[in-house]
Amino acid sequence: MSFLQALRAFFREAAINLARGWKVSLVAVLTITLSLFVGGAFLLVSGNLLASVERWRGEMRVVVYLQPGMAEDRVEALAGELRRGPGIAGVETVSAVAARERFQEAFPSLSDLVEGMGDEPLPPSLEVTPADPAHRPPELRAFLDSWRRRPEVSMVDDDREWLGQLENVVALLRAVGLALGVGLLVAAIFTIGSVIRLTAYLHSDEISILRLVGATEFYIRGPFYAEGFLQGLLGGFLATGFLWAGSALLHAQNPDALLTRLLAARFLTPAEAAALVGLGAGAGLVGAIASLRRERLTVAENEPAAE
Amino acid sequence: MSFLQALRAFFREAAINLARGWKVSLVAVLTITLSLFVGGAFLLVSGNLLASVERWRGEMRVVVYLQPGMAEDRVEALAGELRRGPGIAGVETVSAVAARERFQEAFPSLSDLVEGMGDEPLPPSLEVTPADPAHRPPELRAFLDSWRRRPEVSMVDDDREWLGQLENVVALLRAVGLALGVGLLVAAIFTIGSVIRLTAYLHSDEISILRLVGATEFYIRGPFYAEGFLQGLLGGFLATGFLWAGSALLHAQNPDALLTRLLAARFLTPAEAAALVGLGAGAGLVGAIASLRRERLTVAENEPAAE
Amino acid sequence: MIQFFQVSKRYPGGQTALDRVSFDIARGQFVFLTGASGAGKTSLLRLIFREDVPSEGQILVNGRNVSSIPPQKIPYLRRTIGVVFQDFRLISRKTVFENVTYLPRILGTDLTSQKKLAYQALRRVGLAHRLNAFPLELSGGEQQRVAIARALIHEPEILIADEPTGNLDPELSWDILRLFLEVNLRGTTVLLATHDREMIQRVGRRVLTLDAGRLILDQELQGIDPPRLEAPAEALEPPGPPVLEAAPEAGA
Amino acid sequence: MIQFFQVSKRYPGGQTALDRVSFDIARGQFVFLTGASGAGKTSLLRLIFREDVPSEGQILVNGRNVSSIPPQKIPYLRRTIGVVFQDFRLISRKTVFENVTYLPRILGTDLTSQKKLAYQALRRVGLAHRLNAFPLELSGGEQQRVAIARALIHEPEILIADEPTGNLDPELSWDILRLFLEVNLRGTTVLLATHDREMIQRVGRRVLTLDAGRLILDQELQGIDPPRLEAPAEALEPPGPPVLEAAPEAGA
Ligand SMILES: Nc1ncnc2c1ncn2[C@@H]1O[C@H](COP(=O)(O)OP(=O)(O)OP(=O)(O)O)[C@@H](O)[C@H]1O
Ligand SMILES: Nc1ncnc2c1ncn2[C@@H]1O[C@H](COP(=O)(O)OP(=O)(O)OP(=O)(O)O)[C@@H](O)[C@H]1O
Ligand SMILES: [Mg+2]
Ligand SMILES: [Mg+2]
Repeated sequence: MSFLQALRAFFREAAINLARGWKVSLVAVLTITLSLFVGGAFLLVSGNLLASVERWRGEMRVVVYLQPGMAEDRVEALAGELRRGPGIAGVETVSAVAARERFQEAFPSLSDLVEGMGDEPLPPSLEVTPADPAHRPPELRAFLDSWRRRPEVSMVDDDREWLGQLENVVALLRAVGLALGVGLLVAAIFTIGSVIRLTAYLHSDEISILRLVGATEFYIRGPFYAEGFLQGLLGGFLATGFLWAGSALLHAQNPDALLTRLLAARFLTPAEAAALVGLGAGAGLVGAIASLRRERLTVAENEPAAE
Repeated sequence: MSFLQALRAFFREAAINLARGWKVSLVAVLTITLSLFVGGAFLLVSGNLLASVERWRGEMRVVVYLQPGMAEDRVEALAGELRRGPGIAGVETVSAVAARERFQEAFPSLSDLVEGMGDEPLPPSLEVTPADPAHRPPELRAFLDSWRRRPEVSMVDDDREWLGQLENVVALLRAVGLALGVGLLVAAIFTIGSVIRLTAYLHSDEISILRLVGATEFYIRGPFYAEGFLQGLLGGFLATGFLWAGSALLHAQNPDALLTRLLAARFLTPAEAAALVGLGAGAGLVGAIASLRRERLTVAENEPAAE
Repeated sequence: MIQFFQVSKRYPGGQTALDRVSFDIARGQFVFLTGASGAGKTSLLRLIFREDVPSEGQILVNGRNVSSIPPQKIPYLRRTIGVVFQDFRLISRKTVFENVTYLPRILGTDLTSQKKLAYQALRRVGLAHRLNAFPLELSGGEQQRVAIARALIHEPEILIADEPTGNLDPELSWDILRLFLEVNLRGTTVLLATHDREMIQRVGRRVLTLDAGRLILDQELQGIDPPRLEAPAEALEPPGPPVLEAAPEAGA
Repeated sequence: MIQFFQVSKRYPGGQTALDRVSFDIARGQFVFLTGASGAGKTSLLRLIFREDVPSEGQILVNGRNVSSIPPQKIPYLRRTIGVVFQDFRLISRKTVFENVTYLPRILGTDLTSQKKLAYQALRRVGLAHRLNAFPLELSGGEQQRVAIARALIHEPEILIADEPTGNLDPELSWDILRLFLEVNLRGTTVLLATHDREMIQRVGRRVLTLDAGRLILDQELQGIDPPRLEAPAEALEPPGPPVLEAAPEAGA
């Protein structure tokens, strides 16, 4: 029998077994679905978050807060001085009034407090856009540090610091997701293995006859490997489908919400989706192979015990 | 055979089946463990949150913010006036200086801003403790509303409003947890049912002999019911154990963290733990009963098909 | 004890296994049931302990109509009938001891009594020393004898044996037959399906012969009297060169 | 073709099934294997197609030492041997057609050829009309004939049949025997375990007799020559009142 013929026969046999024992197979398929779904969801969310971080990195600025009550022209002069610094692409001035308005927008409950005071309570500031948002060349850092020490400056705030922290959070998220996904995947492999071993047990009479009639190991194991592969494949498809549905739901419910933008801006690329499905199929195959080590099938042949 | 004798025989038989087919049973047990764990965790967390809410309710205050720059004695006079209002247990004054210090503590990054200004930027306030923290009698509400309109007052802030929102969040959490737990429980019942049906299938030859030799339905089904019960019971114990371990871990890692105080202040009471275990056992029994409706066993007796 | 009134059995596949069969077996009788492969012997026996129901006709066992008996009464009917199945139906996961003691276990007999009963039953078929073996560790004939021991563990009111000596050598067959005759002497009604004409001839007794589902002969044989079953003519001829044509279509 | 050199087989449980058995079966021979229940017939046959390995001694099949054959070669050995198992080993989930066509399927035969082969093999045992039935829908004798058809589907080099007529009536047994003789005439070496002394007497040929694992007799019978097997003395006596003592311990 040719290899291709055999493969076709294996998959037909496996499909029949799956259809007959679908209730047990369902458990295995759903376990692998869950594991890939969780893994995929974390991947997707952290991927989207990372993309946001990347986007923000482009918008990242250094803010130089000046002393409150500083005159407009002095502010402009300082801005001009800053603009000439090394590695700086641009500088924008934010007046004290603009600062107060921003503050009131950010903390509406404290709005009244700031309003009631006579002077503008918040200082004007200068927003510096570095030429290369991702990196701070040493000259720029030294330059900013020198500004930190100037009396006109109350504080220099560098976005990069909290963005670094956000990146840490995303990395953590990704690690947790990966760990969870891998843990669940192992559970899924185990479950698929159980189901395959069970199918083999239920078919031990037939396996025994096949052996006695002269079937090769390859021929005997083929259908079981195919069954594991199919279960994993199905789980991969389901997981991808659920991910897609979840993402679509988020978009449909509140297309403009921060959450949607953060978590679901982008769905898996076809290549990533294919990798997920492939991972499922591979896991199924591994489960099948692991569950049918040589001893197992031999035991099933002669012995009454192993259940 | 007496009923008790029969019960003992059933459980012995079930224990043997579980031990022999532990790999398949494990899947069922872990499913029910997961469902009870998730349900129990949500219950525990929301219970602890509710307890916190209850505690905060006792500490809940109404804060009356006055105009900035108001003189100390005027503030004291207003406090005295407030104290005489209906349903008010006590009033504490917070000076402008104290308010600034609190603000600086809460927003350290904005600390410099508030510091640099000449006047105290934040207003003094009066913290009102209602006599009954849980309820606002109408007189008190009317009284507070009248204060809202006074010129000396810039804002009246009532904790109760956000606490109400927190309560909504907790209720939502509890609902989500319950839904998830119930959903998973149904899945667990389904899985246990599958495993039982499978065991029945693997034993169909024996069931058939038992029937032909004159065993009653009760005698034939007993071991399977016992098996479902045992699987559920085991799942319940495991779930309770994992919950306890999770809670203990949180306590051990950071005993004073807000998270620990919020989520794990209190573990399940013995009665609640027993209920969780009982729920598991009940679910197992239901799964077993559902999977062995009359038709099923009869089919297994004569027919080759059902797998 | 066992009465068949115009009983027919047709299977869903369209096979007619029994065709208007009527007979009456009195309590304490010893009856052989014979006929070609596929004649309907097993189908007939299965109706008696209600493993199956007839398509037509009535069956009375011990005065009870077994096809109209309520389901919850079936177990109690079956407990009075010992059955040796043609395919043994031993459970390969269970030891010989566990296999023969199903009925005592159901009845709640304690372990000591179970062991005594099992030992006695197995001794009668010459297998007391294999109490703890598993069926797959036994030879075909030994498995058959375990099946016989299971049917005899409680002296049943009716003993139904379907080809109980198909895997036994002539000496053992004869021993088993003696065992059945002995059980019969103590009051058990015995109905025994067999292809072994020699055995029927030697024992005599009543013989029911089925052919393609119809009861074609109901005779009473006397001890070693020459049986009146048609002897296969060619069976007495020398084998000579084997005939090269295929076997004729037999059965249904 | 099949050579045994001082072969012993002891099972883990301590049962000695074969005890220093030696014989040599030439290509094309037709050999009966007989002996009491538990004498070791099935154990001997299982060694030939390596379902089991001997505890001691060497076995050559077709010049190959079957106990030292590498595992991946075993399937190719087995494909040349047709086996009728004592317990049939039909798969109840599969139809008769599927049950008999395992070997062609393994060999990758297309469906049309499979159908042709199955039809031919089943026609030879008189069951061509039950191609689509499931084993549990067949009588005991019909199942046995399906097992025979499976062993014969590709004309094997060696045919091993373990009690192939235990569930068949004398006429059918004779037909099946004729079938085996016919297959033998076309070159297949046949080794047939049976309890049926009448059959052995009629056919003659070579007879190996086992007793408690030892080969006690290796004779060549001629056609209808009177067999020299010890006939059971009491078997010829009238049955009389059944003896009330238990059957003697037989087997091992
Ligand atoms: N469950 C079934 N479904 C369909 N047909 C069946 C079923 N059981 C038996 N038959 C058919 O009914 C007929 C009688 O079968 P039965 O088993 O009663 O024969 P038998 O006399 O016991 O034969 P044997 O001596 O070979 O055991 C046969 O043709 C058989 O194929
Ligand atoms: N797997 C096994 N484990 C232990 N003992 C076994 C095993 N198989 C067979 N035996 C024992 O070995 C002896 C020979 O068995 P075998 O099956 O070869 O006998 P047989 O001649 O085929 O008998 P029968 O005519 O009853 O089929 C018997 O006593 C049997 O109990
Ligand atoms: Mg029959
Ligand atoms: Mg044998």
